[in-house]
Amino acid sequence: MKHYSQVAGEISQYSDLPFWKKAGTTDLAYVAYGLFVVTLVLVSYALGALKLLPYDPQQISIGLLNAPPGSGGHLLGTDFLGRDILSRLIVGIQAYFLPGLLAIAISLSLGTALGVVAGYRGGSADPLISYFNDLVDSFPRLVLILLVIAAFKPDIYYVMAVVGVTGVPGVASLIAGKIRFLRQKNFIEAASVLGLPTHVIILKHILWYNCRTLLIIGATLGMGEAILIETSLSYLGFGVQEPTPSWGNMVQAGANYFLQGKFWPSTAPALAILFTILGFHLLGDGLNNILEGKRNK
Amino acid sequence: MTAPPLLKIENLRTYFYSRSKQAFIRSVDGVSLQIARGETLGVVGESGSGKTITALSILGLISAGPGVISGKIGLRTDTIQKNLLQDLEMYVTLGQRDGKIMDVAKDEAGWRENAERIMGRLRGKEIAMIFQSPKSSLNPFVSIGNQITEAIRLHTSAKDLKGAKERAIYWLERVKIDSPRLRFESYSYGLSGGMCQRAMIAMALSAEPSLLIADEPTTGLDATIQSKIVDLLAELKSEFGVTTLLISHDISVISRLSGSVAVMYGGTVVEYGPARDVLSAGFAPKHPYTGALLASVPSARNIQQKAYLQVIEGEVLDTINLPRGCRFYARCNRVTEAIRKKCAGDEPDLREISPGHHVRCWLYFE
Amino acid sequence: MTRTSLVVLLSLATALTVPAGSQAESKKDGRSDGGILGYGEYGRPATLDPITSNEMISVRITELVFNGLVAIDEKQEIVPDLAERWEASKDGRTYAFFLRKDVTWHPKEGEEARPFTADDVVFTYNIMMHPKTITPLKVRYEFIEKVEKLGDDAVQFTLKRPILNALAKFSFKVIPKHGPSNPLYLTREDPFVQHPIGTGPYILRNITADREVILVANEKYLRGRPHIDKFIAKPFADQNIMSQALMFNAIDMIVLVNPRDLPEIQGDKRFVLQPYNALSYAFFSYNLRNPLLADKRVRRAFTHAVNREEMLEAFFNKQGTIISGPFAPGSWAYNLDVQPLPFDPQRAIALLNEAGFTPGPDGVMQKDGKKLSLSLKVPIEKESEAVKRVVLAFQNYLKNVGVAVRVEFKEWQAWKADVFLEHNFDIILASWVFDDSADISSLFHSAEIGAWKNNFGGYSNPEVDGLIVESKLTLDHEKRRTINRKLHALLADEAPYTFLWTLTNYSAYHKKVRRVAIHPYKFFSFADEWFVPESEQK
Amino acid sequence: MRPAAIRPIALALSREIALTALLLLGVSFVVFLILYLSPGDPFSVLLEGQTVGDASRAGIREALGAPRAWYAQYLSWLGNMLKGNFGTSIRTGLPVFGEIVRVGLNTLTLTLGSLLITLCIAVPIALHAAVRGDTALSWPLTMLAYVVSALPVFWLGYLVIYVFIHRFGLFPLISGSSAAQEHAWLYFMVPIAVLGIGNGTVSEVIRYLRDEMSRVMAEDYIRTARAKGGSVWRHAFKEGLLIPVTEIIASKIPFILGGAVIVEQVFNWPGMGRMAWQAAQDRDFPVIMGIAMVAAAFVRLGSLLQSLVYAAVNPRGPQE
Repeated sequence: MKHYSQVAGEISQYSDLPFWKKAGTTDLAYVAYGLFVVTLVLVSYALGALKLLPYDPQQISIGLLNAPPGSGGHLLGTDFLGRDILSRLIVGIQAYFLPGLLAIAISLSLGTALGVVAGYRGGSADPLISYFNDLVDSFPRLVLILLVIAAFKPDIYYVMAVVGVTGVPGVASLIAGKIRFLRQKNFIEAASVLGLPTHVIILKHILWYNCRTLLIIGATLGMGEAILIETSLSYLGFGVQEPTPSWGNMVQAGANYFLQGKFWPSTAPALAILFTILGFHLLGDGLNNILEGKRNK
Repeated sequence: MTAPPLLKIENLRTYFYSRSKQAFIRSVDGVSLQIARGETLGVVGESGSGKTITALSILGLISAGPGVISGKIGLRTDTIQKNLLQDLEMYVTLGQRDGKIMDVAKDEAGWRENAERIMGRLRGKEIAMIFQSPKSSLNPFVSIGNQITEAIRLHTSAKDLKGAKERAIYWLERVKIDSPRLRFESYSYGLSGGMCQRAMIAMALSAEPSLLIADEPTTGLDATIQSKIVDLLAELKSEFGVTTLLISHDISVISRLSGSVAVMYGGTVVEYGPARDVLSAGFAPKHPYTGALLASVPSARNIQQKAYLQVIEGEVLDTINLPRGCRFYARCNRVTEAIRKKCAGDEPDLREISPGHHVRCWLYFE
Repeated sequence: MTRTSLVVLLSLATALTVPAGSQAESKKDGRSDGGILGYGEYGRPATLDPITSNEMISVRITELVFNGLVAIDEKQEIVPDLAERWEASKDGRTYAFFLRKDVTWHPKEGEEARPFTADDVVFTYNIMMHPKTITPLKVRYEFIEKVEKLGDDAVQFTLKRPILNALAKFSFKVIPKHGPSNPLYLTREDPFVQHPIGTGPYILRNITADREVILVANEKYLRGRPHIDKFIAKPFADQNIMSQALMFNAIDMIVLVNPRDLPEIQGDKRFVLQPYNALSYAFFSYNLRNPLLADKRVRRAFTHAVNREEMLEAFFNKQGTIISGPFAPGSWAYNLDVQPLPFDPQRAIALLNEAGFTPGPDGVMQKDGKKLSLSLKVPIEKESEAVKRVVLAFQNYLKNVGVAVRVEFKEWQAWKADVFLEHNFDIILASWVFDDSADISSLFHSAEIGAWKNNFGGYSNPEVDGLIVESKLTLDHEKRRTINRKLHALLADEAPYTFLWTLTNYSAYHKKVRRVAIHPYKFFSFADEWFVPESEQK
Repeated sequence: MRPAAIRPIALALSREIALTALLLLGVSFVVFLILYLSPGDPFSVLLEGQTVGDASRAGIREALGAPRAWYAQYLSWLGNMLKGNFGTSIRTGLPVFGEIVRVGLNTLTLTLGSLLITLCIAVPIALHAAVRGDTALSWPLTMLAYVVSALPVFWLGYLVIYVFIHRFGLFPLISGSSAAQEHAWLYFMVPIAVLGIGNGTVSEVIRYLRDEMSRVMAEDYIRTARAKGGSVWRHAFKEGLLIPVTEIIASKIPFILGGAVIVEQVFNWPGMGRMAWQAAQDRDFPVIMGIAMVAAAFVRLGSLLQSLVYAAVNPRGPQE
């Protein structure tokens, strides 16, 4: 049973409701959750930066290895060196914060540039772009990252740089596709007929009006991906290196005791990863639906 | 008109809901029409007057909510007599405030299910439809021949592929597509708009429907093609005598093809009657809106009389905000002081002022 | 710690010869034949011949497939193997070996088994020493001048100079003349390295897609047919899964159990945990090129600052012993009178002060403005949380005495380049694995300083050099022992390393396998005696 | 197939092949360059754990007759490759090509299998959501998909092993290929399922398919199809499902290949990812290069499929 009802008898011509009133409740829920996660991330980042932590995340206590939650006042227990998991979780986000942003920045900026060239100039540039895409796609990313790490050093920034670069094609093709779509709808021609300078058309009318949702979503997904990649690398030993905590290397270190029935050391960070990434995905989804006005038609 | 009409629409309401304004868009607001067998009813009106929505409502193709919420659509062909909205009202409950519907609760799943049960057997077979923008209305991934063949195999006795193909080619011929065997294989993107529309017509007629709904069949085609399509329709009509509901904003097309005409404005029928009465440019009594429409069309007579074309003042009514009184009041240029209060005050109903000729205007009521 | 182990292959023996008694076709010990033993290895074998192979996994497999002229038994004594007896000349420069006549090579499929002859021995030596053959063995046999054939069943080796316990060195594995496709030298491209032919208790049947090595009993083995029908070496890429595989009977044995899995296996009645004393130890090595570390007192201070007992207990369930010096414990050269430096932070701080360091404002010790902050380089390896634990604990201990340590993890090859080539490090954590030897010359002799040499710390001390050379030259076992004890004491005092511990290696296997004796280094030396009772051979 | 469709397909095919050739060249070069930049001589793996000086180290190359200069190495490799000879592994001395084919098949099974699983999960949910919107059925499923695709894949692997094998013993835990247990195939299903669920793309795939399908559902020609009483699905199939799915397959293969590197190690799956990993650590460049080639070809296969389907389906030919 779906319910529609009109409140006012007279509706003013011009005033529209603000977007959050138009939006579907699920979308709002998504976005709310997403924003909650984001704030949580920011807060824990701040806490970590300000050293407002229950324990010193580096404090080793050899007498208390892999202690279960609650023991010795450690809310989430301790890890394989007796360090407080909660504190390390809070600090752990820092491992992704800037590197993740770096990855996103690279993939979005380069990707957008390439995409615009491909979509706008079309023709000549297109094969080059797709060639670059396939080039990046054509080798298992993890192995590529390993080689790069070996060539330079196991530093999360190098890793994320690679992640960013390998993320470029995806973004590029998204943008290019969007622009081609606009072309088909003769949007761009119309704009240029109006005598708008190219950069205005590209920046304002194409990127801002028509691609911002794509970019936002790209960004949110990118952050999630950065975390997952670092985690996979950690399993192979090449993630963020001890003693710096990252959720990835925490899961990895804990997982070594998982099959012996000691869950907490890996479960806590694994769940942190889960809920965070979920948050990013839902945020992207919700924003997409709201800004693109899906479900309303 | 003694024979019972083929299609009898009574008090049809189709609403949409604007989330951003939290209000109903009353696209079709109590429309009643009927078409006698073999007749062509022309529905004329500015865009946004609800013509197309009426047509889609008949076929049950309204997907957005709430959609059709009340009314009767009686169809009576050789094979079936039934109300297409048969006991669907049970899925809808309406809440009114001072004569306006302000609340709609609709079990859309249930409605869809039942409507599909009824319409499933009728669409294409009893009622066929051709749309404006024929290019996009044809499946770009299937050759037009195959699309027509599909319709034939679905609805006619020709079930075997070869027979159906032959039939399709025959129809392509009938709609004057040259070298039909060749065209059979071609895709919509390779054809001109006119060609596509011909193909659409062929596809619609190939199932030999009892009722053909032509929704702005000529819109968006260039003038020469338009007249060709109109000629084609006229010819096919005289040949097969298929009952047609012709929707257009172009009075010349309407007057060319239809026996009777309904003029729609703001989701209602404001005038309805035989074409000769409604469209005669003389001073036969008619609705000011019709008058205005006619005046805005370059017809032979206007030109002879060197009369100026008049534009209709004001904007098309948006069906979100309905005035209390006559919907056309705001733009009407024939309001007399005598009736001004009425016009502004309450809405007139559709009255028969001469046999078969109905008008919705206070001018003609004493 | 598989990867961090730097293997030093040198050799020793207790010189006692036992006359050979040749044996019959099948063992007459009444123990039942049959059964299969699948064992798990962490990693995959590269080559399976005794010459090019340089990983423990391969060494273990070659031990099953090949024999040497002589063998070393469970009591560390030299016993006949392919040679049934031998004669050494008075001056100790020539050794003549008289070979068994009843030995045949594993048959190639569809071929007659060929007899083992003196030619094979000569061939093996020549191919081993050929410049184009890349083998860890070469350095071990440079003391040999030449080898001659004295007939089909006798060979004679001539040494450049007499050396102590030369006999034991003739335990190198002999490969057949008809084996390698290239008669001059052996490369890894040679099919032989993947399908070796030996004289050993087990015949290599085939290698599966996953590089599982399947070995079957050699009916004609010179010590009689081995009891267990089939050995299967199964490679794993994840140690957690390997121990799960043992738990779920997917394999019957794990050669080397990860310390973290010991408790679980210990608790399980189905399995036997068998310790074997590997001749290996772990250590922190200091780069003496760094002036801060050149001072002996600083190094001793570090050693005092580290609580090795605590680490051993917490991280390795006490499965090992703290060591004091450079020799592998359990080897005759180890000096038990030298005690490991005790855990004593006060002492450490005192020593640092003595060396001129004073606590700075940030709590870090410094000497005339120079901070005592050092880099500790560690190679990255999968599932190496044991290493991480030790390293981070070390960092923690030193922090407590005011020493700042930066832990730097590096990819394995990069780490090796840093340590062995660039010498670009302050401290490293590593461990030496000895085969059965007490020769540490390559670790501390000043001549061993340089690119890709083992004295990467750059330790140079004429006294030590002298002792090393002396011990090398002496031909008397007792004399050499005393020299080595001196050496041990000296290096313990000098502390070029912080000697940590030698871990007890544990092998876990299903208790259906009986009479399991394990060679600390080659592991499978006595596998032909293992057996599975009839009743449990499912 | 209609003769009309043959030509565009042939066109697409030739185009793809040319592109692939170019691509393989590029990939090989890039990979080789990075390899060259990373420290560690590939041949030092032969000396692993030995006490030999610099001299004999340097000697090895001569011993093996390997060229010194990196470009010489690359060119000689390229030359041999064009002759169909991928060289032999430095570590094991085995011919690279044979090895890769052997393990490549396993990886192929793993990758395609898990891709299939991903689609089996995603397609129904997406279609349902596209046609009916968020319903009591589709919404929780979507959420579930989102949740699992946000889990670290190796942890998911451990979880599965613990719960299904360790706790309830639903699957046999066997290792490698010589395991002769019954229901062995069940174990081989586990990694495929894990990778299929945990490769982190399920949610993305669902979103994409859903949006595409609902976009198509709003097209005029679908309305026409309904108006003539034809099957909406039949008309929406090509543009709404077939093309997007092939696009997904094409674009996700590299991603899942990456995931295979992990899963193959967790589940002891004898595959290419594991081999690549080992080789990368040994700087075993013939193997790495070989794998790069095969992987690239594999990826191209995806996009080949895509453009073939597109050419076959869309009369306008590959380019829009």
